Amino acid sequence: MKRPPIIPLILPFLFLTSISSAAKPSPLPPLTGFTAADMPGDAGGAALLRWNAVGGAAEGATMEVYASDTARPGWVKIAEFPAAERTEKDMDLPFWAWRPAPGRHALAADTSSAFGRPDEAQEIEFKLRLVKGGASVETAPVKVVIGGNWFNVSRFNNLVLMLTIIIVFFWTVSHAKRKGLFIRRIAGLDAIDEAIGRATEMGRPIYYSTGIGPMSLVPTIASTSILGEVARKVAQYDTSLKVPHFDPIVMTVCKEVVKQSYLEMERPDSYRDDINFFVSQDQFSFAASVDAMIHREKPAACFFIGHFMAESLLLAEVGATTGAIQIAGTEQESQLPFFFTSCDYTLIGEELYAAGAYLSKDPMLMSTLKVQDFGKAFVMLAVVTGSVLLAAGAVFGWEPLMRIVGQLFKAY
Amino acid sequence: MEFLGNTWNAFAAIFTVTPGWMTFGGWVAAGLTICLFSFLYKDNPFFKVAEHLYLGAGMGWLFQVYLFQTWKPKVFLPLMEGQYSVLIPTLLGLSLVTQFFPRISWISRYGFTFIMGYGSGLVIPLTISTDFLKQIGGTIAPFMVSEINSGNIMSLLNGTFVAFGFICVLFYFFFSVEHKGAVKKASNIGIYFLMLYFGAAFGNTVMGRFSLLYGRFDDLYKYSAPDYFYATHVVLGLLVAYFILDKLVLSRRGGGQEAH
Amino acid sequence: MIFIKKHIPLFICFFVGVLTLGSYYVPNAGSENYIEMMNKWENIVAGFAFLLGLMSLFYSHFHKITRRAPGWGYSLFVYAGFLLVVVPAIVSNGQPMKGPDMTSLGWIYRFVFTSLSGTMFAVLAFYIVSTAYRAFRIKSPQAFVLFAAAFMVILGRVPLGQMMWDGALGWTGYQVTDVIEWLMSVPVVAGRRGIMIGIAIGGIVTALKIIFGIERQYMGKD
Amino acid sequence: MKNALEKFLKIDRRLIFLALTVLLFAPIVRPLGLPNKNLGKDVVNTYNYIEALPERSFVMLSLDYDPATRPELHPQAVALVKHALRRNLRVGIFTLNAGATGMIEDIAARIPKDIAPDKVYGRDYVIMPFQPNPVAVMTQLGINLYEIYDKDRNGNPTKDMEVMKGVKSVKDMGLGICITGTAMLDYYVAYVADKYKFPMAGGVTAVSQPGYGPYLQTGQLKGLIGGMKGAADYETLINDLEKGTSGIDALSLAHVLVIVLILTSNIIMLVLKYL
Repeated sequence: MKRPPIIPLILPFLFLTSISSAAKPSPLPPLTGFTAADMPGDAGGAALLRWNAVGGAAEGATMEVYASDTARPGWVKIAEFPAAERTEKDMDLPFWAWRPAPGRHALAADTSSAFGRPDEAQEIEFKLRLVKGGASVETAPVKVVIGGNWFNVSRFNNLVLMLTIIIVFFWTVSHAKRKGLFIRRIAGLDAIDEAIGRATEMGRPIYYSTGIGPMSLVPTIASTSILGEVARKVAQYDTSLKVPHFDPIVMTVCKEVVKQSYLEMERPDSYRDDINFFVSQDQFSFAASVDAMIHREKPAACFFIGHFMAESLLLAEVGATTGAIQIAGTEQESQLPFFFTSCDYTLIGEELYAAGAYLSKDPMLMSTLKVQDFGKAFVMLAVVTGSVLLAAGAVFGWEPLMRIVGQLFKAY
Repeated sequence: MEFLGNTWNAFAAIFTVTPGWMTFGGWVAAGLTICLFSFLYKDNPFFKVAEHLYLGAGMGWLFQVYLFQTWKPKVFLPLMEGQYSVLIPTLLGLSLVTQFFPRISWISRYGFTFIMGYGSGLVIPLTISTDFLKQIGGTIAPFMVSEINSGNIMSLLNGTFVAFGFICVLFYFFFSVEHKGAVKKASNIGIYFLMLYFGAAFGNTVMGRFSLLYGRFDDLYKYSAPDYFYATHVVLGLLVAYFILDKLVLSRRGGGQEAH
Repeated sequence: MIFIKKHIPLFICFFVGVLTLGSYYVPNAGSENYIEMMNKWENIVAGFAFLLGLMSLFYSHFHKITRRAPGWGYSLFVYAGFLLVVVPAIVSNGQPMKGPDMTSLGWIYRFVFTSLSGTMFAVLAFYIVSTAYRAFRIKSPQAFVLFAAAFMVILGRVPLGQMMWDGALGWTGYQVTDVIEWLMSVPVVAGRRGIMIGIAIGGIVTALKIIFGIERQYMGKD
Repeated sequence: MKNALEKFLKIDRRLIFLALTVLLFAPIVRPLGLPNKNLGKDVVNTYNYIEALPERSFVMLSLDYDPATRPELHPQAVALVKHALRRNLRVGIFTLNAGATGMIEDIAARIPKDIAPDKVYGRDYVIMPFQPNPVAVMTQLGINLYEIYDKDRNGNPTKDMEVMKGVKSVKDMGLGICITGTAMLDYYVAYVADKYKFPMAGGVTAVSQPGYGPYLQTGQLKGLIGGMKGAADYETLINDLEKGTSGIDALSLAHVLVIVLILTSNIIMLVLKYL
């Protein structure tokens, strides 16, 4: 590392504007308005340096930044860049944390790789050096105490949004528990009724699979509520229902759900314990066995609702070839195309959760769905107003407006 | 002691990979691959054996990676060097295992809450910035055109299209209002955007799955070479023979059941 | 006892969660040191989470064998497969290569593990083709749009498809890749982003529930 | 006629399997040799980004794929390592997927053989051991990576290696690329790229490729290599054709088969419906 000659301190004061102190006369203009301060919103180890632009002299010139730890004297070059760059406008900070002045440059000078970043504050000296061809000018050194800060102001928009989500969340939870919340009926539920009706007419069984997810997954939970609804209809029309299972725990839960539905419909005599049965804990063996059953029994309707992975392909195909009405639903985006093309109705992602919440009225499912709706409403509003304001700002040349809107939706 | 050392060396010598082993490897690989593919004809014992081997071998591989690349350098060696602070996360980690013993399974909660609390704390602000703020910012960014020229007209048009589609899709997934009138129209448009997405995903999935199959076929082709003594051909032939025999035996017994 | 069994774990979750959450907004040295320590510790804790998967696999197959459940014989192969990897691994000290030579672990990886795990998912290619023929039904305008997008992508990704496009529609001046690029960067972005927002907020809500101890399923039953 | 068509529609699927086998195996035995044209925009962006990096910049390559996705992702990884080393960049290979260690070993064995024989381990590239907790590792990568990666995969201390000179966190690196068949790239975008303003690109399977559109549009990802087509494109760009290019060539017939099958069955359906 090249070390410039140590220059005696002329003005050992903080934040003092310095004058050019080049030893020999040079064609370069003096560097003015040089200040140093602690970099706000960081973990320490960086200072905010600002200086005045040098105008035309910046062309082809390089700016070098030197730092020295007052505890261990000796200058170290910590940054080097074309002199025209790093204007105050280029600083990547939002308007609520940074007000750029015209004709000024700024740099967040990071000294941590040169001097490390101790936990306590450190006193560092900085100086700038403008180099062009063989000539150079320097500022007088400026001392500053730098350290960590308690709040990263540029992440303020993120914080506000997070607090809003927390408030909305608790509000919806309490509302859902006290009064219940409104959720519209999902069109897919009508399709379910229709499918069960047809199965009754044809006198053939109905297959329902909750997928291969464990009980802890939301799609599995939603699927068991939908199974409850299906079982109620089945009990009412006295159709036969078959629920093959992948996970023994999910099976236990589903047995309870189906039994409850038969009781509610006052058909406990029609309930049989073998409606729910265990097939296999192996993805492909499960799919192959269920395929074989569907192929043999030619059910009138198949429901594949829950968490499905690669077996979606195998299941949906066989149902389609036997001519069953098929209703599917999963949160797995990669499986949705297969379901959509081979099933009569598909619940896409959140629709599945909504259907589960609509049927079960469970306050926790409801509140999650409500916070999601709140977020979507916020996004819609933000996109519409944001794009209108930006376009207006662009057309009428209101630069500050564009800056404000742009920075509001930026992450720092 | 010397005897033990010698025995170990003799044992380890069995595991030296010779050129003969490399040829045999071709047979093993071709055999396992074809056993798994035999599921396409129908479910059969060879498939089941290979599938269970896969489960075990996969766990075995993970186990040895964890053993040599995590537990040894991150737990065992620091403890040997006297860094006892490693004990805290180690005990928390081991507490997870108590889950399998119902009477003391509550101990595992200490480990789980330690992981879940940390993970949840990290993910919240990052999701807000990555999947929320930046997505809004990205959607409105194309509207920031200071001067209109042919280049940014396209980006403005596409940007409008993205924003419009985005909002329509959000309407489709909006459950707090009934889908009537304008909302219904918007959500009906939204579903077409979703279909374009799923269609593109379907097309790409076709390429992805075929690529995987290509990889296996490429290996099978390699093992069908004379250097490997036609491993692929022989294994395939044997399996076909099995299925023919199986069918003959079944039909003599009065017909079996085909999977489909 | 309920205090030790339930309240302290929930408090750990809340305490760690809030501190970690705060570390995103608080940049100072204390917060950075905290998150550094947590990163190191969590990395080690997660190293043991793997044992859960291992034990549950072993446990369920052990169960099958002892109960002589149908197909229990296959379960023996799970253990065989495990030993098939672990014994060579210990002999070769976890090194798949020793200089330019392959060790027995490397051999197992290349010929056993790679072929098994590669083939498990390659099988799906066959089902895609049969689904394409026997179940892909263009029965609604939506399904047609899905098909149109899929058609473009399937065709445009391979050289033969590009040649066919050039032959039939080359006069338009548009390459099939241009169409795919537009599809991927405009409608797909809109569709995917719409799904993404819901998932993102769902994730945030779940994380909040965990921190505040509302969601406790991962802790198991009382 | 109607009966025959219906029967044809319900043809045994094993015949279709056979058709695919033939159409995919034939080009492996005898390649079609069609040129791979029309390079993807996101692949070219990745290539250009690496081309624009100053010499000796540090590139973090997180290889997080296992043998299940090898045919798609391994050619991508090999092409990227080739490009980076030949451009005289420093390469750090990381992994957060335990299944990937064997694939990395394969690359490590190939570097002195045919990828870049003049490059020296420890000076030009380094291979880090597997770490089990992705989010913890990613968070630490932005602060001080030596707290977790104090040793390389052979147990040698990393801090004094020449390849790691001046690299303390992702802020000192030129680019990060994550190649994965799982959601690891999503984690990298949120936990590293956005949080620490670190330029990242990705290599993913074709299945997950469309899902990254939003991140590409916002610039959260600088580039993306998707599936075998992406690998073939990259091989074309660095002018070193390998498995990706021969693979995409071999897929040609099978892709056309899928389209023909969908169209045939739907035309039969239409005929059955209206005749």
